[in-house]
Amino acid sequence: MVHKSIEKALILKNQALTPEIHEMVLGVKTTLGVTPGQFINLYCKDGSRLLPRPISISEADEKGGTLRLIYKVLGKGTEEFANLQKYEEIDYLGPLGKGFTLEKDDGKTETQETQEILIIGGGVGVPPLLELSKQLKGKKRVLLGFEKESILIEDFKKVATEVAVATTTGDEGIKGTVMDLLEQGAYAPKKIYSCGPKGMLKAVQAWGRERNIPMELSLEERMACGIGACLVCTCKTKEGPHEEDWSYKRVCKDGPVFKGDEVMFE
Amino acid sequence: MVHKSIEKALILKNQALTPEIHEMVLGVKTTLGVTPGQFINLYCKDGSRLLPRPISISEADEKGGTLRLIYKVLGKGTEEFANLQKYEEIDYLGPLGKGFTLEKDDGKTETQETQEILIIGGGVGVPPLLELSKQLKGKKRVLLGFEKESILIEDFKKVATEVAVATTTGDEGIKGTVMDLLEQGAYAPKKIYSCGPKGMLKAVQAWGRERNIPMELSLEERMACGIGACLVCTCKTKEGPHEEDWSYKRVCKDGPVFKGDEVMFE
Amino acid sequence: MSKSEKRPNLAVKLSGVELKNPIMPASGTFGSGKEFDEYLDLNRLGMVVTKGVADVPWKGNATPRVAETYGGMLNSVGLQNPGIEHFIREDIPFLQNYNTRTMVNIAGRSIEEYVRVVTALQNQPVDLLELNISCPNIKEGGVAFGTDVDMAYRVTKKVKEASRQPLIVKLSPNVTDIVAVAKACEAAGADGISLINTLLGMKMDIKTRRPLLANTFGGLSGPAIKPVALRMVYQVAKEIKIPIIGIGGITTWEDALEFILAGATAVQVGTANFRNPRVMVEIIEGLENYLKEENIDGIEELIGAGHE
Amino acid sequence: MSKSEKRPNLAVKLSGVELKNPIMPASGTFGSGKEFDEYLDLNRLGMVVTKGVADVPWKGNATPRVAETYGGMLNSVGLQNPGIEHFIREDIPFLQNYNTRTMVNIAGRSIEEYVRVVTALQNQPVDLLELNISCPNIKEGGVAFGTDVDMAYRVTKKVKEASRQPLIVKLSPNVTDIVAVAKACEAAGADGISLINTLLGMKMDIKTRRPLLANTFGGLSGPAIKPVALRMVYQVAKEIKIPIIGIGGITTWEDALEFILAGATAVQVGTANFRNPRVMVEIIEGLENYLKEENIDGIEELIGAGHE
Ligand SMILES: Cc1cc2nc3c(=O)[nH]c(=O)nc-3n(C[C@H](O)[C@H](O)[C@H](O)COP(=O)(O)OP(=O)(O)OC[C@H]3O[C@@H](n4cnc5c(N)ncnc54)[C@H](O)[C@@H]3O)c2cc1C
Ligand SMILES: Cc1cc2nc3c(=O)[nH]c(=O)nc-3n(C[C@H](O)[C@H](O)[C@H](O)COP(=O)(O)OP(=O)(O)OC[C@H]3O[C@@H](n4cnc5c(N)ncnc54)[C@H](O)[C@@H]3O)c2cc1C
Ligand SMILES: Cc1cc2nc3c(=O)[nH]c(=O)nc-3n(C[C@H](O)[C@H](O)[C@H](O)COP(=O)(O)O)c2cc1C
Ligand SMILES: Cc1cc2nc3c(=O)[nH]c(=O)nc-3n(C[C@H](O)[C@H](O)[C@H](O)COP(=O)(O)O)c2cc1C
Ligand code: FES
Ligand code: FES
Repeated sequence: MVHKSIEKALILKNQALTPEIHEMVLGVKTTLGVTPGQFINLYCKDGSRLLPRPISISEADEKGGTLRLIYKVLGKGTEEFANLQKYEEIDYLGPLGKGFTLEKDDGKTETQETQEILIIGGGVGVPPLLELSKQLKGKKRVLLGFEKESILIEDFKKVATEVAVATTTGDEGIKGTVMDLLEQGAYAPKKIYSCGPKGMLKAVQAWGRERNIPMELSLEERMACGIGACLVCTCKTKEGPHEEDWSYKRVCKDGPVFKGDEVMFE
Repeated sequence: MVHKSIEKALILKNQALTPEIHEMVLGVKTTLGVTPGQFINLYCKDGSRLLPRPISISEADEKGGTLRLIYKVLGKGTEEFANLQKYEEIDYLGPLGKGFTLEKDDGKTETQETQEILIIGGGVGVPPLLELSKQLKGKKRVLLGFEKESILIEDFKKVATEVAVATTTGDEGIKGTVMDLLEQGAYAPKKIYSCGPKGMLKAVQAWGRERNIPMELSLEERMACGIGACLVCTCKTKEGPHEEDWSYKRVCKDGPVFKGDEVMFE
Repeated sequence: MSKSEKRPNLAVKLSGVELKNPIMPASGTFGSGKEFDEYLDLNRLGMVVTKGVADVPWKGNATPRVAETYGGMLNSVGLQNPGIEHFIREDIPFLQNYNTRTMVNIAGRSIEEYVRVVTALQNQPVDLLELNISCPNIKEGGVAFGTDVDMAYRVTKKVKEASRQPLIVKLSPNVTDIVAVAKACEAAGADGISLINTLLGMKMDIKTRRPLLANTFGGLSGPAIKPVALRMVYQVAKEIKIPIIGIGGITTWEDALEFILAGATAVQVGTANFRNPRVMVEIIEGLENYLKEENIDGIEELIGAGHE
Repeated sequence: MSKSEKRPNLAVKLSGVELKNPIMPASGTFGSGKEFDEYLDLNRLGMVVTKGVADVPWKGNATPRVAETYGGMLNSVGLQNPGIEHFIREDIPFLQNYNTRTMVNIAGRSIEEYVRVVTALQNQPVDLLELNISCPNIKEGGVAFGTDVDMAYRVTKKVKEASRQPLIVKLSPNVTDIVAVAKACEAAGADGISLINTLLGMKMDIKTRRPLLANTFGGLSGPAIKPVALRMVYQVAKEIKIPIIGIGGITTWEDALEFILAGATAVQVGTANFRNPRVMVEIIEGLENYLKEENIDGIEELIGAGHE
């Protein structure tokens, strides 16, 4: 049996999209088996930072053998990433986690050419929705929320039926959040896919639940191993009809993508 | 008052002289005030290694503004140094410590053109003796001992009257140690300068003491601050005529060069 | 390696159980092995040590449960586990597929809870038990068993009586006198001592100005704690006769060797698995090379060799 | 900075003594200040804390006295110092040249020795005393004062009686219950608590297969220990009323802020000085910027703000 291990990727691009958000393109051995919504563990070079950083795969180009990552410079680790130069190497592990469902259990595709699909993203939850949008079939309406500056809009426009933007500051699109977009549009989707901050996901969940729409939500939680072994990255999930029927699932292994009615937000 | 601080040096050269011994040339703002026998604190980039590495200044070129370092790859820190590339920057502090005496207390030069001077080095104790050999006046006879491969011989030949080599393996020069060279030659120096492993220094001290020759010995000890504050780098020194009259001095600040009769080896 | 060359002998005997080598995962960092199956051959390990299991399912603490620290990490998982029944049904059969020793780590809040778990394991194919007495929330006296000499004695004695397998007691480093606790466990019949569990620590989130972990405090692990762990192994090795499993920050074969020289018969690798899921195999290979290069027949010669 | 802009107020009051800012060196990492004079303006510091001084000269331990560890270091200096007479003759006059507060760290092996030192300092221009009760080799009972609640109480009480200056007691982290020790010192009249001294650790030299430090064990310091130090400050701050000086791994202004949020009135910087002799000035500037950006009038508002 061949065992998986940490791989070396070649940095083909590493540049700022906005002052805070950077794009990194990695040349990898293979992108086979990547599902939209999966992530990789990216390792810091500085030995004082032990834990891998989970970063979602924003695009996976099978032919080119590249992974595209979009990341926000938040702390020391992402700051280190932002300072890496083209053609430097970086260690990674993955793809990891359970991505979005593209096929039904019976092997048929989950969404059809004619279906209305709603894809809702916020902040650095936006990137993994790009590969998803590429691979899904159907009428894909994409609602994206940002603080001030948008990212990836042109990329989404290439693959989606409609792209609407909201920013908190009003600098781009409407002034407000994706929930405002949602309330203002007359959407009646057959399925919702969403990734973003907890508050947003919670609101999306409530909106979809009211309308009885199947949903897939991608969560984020602080991680250590990223492979399901340490149990630090759990989220509360429903296990039955009663309030007390819940358990902790692992965002890294059982997720990051969960069924919409499964996730329990505080 | 202008305060000293950590400076950035530009690596102008970094190459292996032997599989274990490397040479690094640093472009620095100024080499003013460097005395032969002084060292610099060289900082690791990896944050898991906190303490600076003390490395002796092997040559200081005032005009070129360069410091030449010769270092042995021993552990993780020096391994990191060996992997640095030309034109990368590295942090350093210094020059630090008390070097060899070139002038007497009355301001006259310590050694004269006609005097016999013996300079004895072993292993990575050899490098600081190069700048010393350049600056000293007199008939400079240099005895160098190595494990298997010599370093810097050609450099010493340019500035010394005589250079003799011993290696433990016999691969170069005589098979043996500098003590064998010392016993075989008919040396009657007016002063001895030495730097190398403790065992060697102890033997040199005994030889010189028997003959009542003034000596300066450069010691090595594990350090933390390198600037005299933490007291981890001490060596035993005589403080009076009696056995019990000793105290600990700081190798980094009171040394690394000590008067030969001061140092007490175990 | 040519066939004629002698393979260095990494085998050790731990509390009566033969291990092919002294390397095993630290409890709670390796799941029950399943999650690492993709990354390494479980048969290479000296033993598999499973995550802590209690008599009934525990839900653990709220998130965030992890914080990175300089050279280490804090966790406040709170011993989340699905309970012994589930463990026996799901995990033991999985481990039976491998030709490797198994040690089950036991969690509990009272002596009775511990005893229930080891009783349930009496007829199971498990080689060793590791009693975790460093859990900060337990019934008696409100202090962890592991931080009180008398309680450490009592719980060890009771659990030992109920165990069919040799019993290793895993101690907390958050004590004034680790030797006293270790001696109490030895006197109570422990077959070995695991040293150390995590150091109690915390981190502030300067953005929210509140503790970063939902649980305020967490257990510090990783290379940062290695010097403390090694010191405790060295101190305890001088004073007890039963074997010691060294734990704390082990990341390289050199780290493992330091613990063996200090007196550990075997070592566990925890946090390092999170950075490199294959690290244990690399440590085993590193030790093999070392023995070869130093011409040492067997690693058992080195156990405690660092004491004069 | 334009003149009209208000300078952020870093001043704190520590046991009755006004400090211009809460940043000071940790004892033993700064000599008596002289060695750092070339690297920074001593007047910038909240206070200078001198290396431990005993009643008579101590020679300290054999070398090697230092070992680097992952994210930290071990030292076994053994409180080498030239004695109180020499200190009063040489170091105090030097510090008199600066407009900065002074705290003298007191070393001793018995109550009498401690008392002799503070008595000698009674009429000296010294603002505060820091009593180091974490020395592992002392007369009574063979246990450090700092690891026993009753002894901590007794030594604090006696030394306090002899001190003219406010007395800060510096505690050892190598204990099961740091809160109990801190409370005992408070009850005995201490004016403040310093937390923490080093964790006891060790390192093996795999080349010689022996402990690397001549003294076998050493004190672990540096960023590696920060989570443990911070936890102790947080725990103790909840339970005592006298101020706390936070110590342990502080390297950046963010680290300093974490300790202040956890309840420290001031903080000491130790090991970080060895990597960057100007680090304390950088920390002070970092805190100033933070207050400005967050629009906070004075840093005193943040002391203990991390508790709910
Ligand atoms: C499944 C998953 C996918 C993600 N995908 C992306 C992405 O595509 N783009 C992106 O910008 N960010 C993404 N994140 C968040 C990203 O992992 C963190 O922003 C990053 O780890 C911060 O590292 P740092 O060293 O800069 O911050 P520091 O605060 O210095 O990190 C310290 C520790 O905290 C962890 N941490 C800090 N913030 C977060 C966070 N928000 N989420 C998880 N861990 C955190 C770090 O991993 C590290 O262990 C994702 C997170 C998860 C769990
Ligand atoms: C004044 C002085 C001048 C020196 N000049 C030279 C020189 O010109 N060329 C050269 O090759 N070496 C020199 N050395 C030795 C050099 O400092 C060490 O070899 C180096 O620090 C090893 O670092 P490392 O990270 O590779 O080893 P590691 O063993 O990984 O280092 C771990 C720690 O131990 C310390 N350490 C380990 N070995 C030594 C040692 N032999 N001496 C001092 N500290 C040690 C390191 O500084 C570090 O803090 C000098 C030492 C001193 C004290
Ligand atoms: C995420 C995590 C979970 C842990 N769970 C357990 C556990 O269930 N039982 C136990 O005895 N120790 C547990 N530990 C402690 C480890 O087994 C080990 O003692 C500690 O992490 C020190 O080793 P390390 O530095 O190699 O990680 C856990 C540690 C971590 C990091
Ligand atoms: C080399 C060295 C010497 C020390 N000497 C003393 C001392 O004399 N008195 C004392 O109370 N603490 C002493 N300490 C402990 C420090 O003051 C401080 O408590 C400890 O190092 C933790 O802080 P840090 O992690 O910032 O270094 C010493 C520490 C070091 C590293
Ligand atoms: S990060 Fe370890 S289980 Fe998810
Ligand atoms: S290394 Fe600190 S005094 Fe010499």
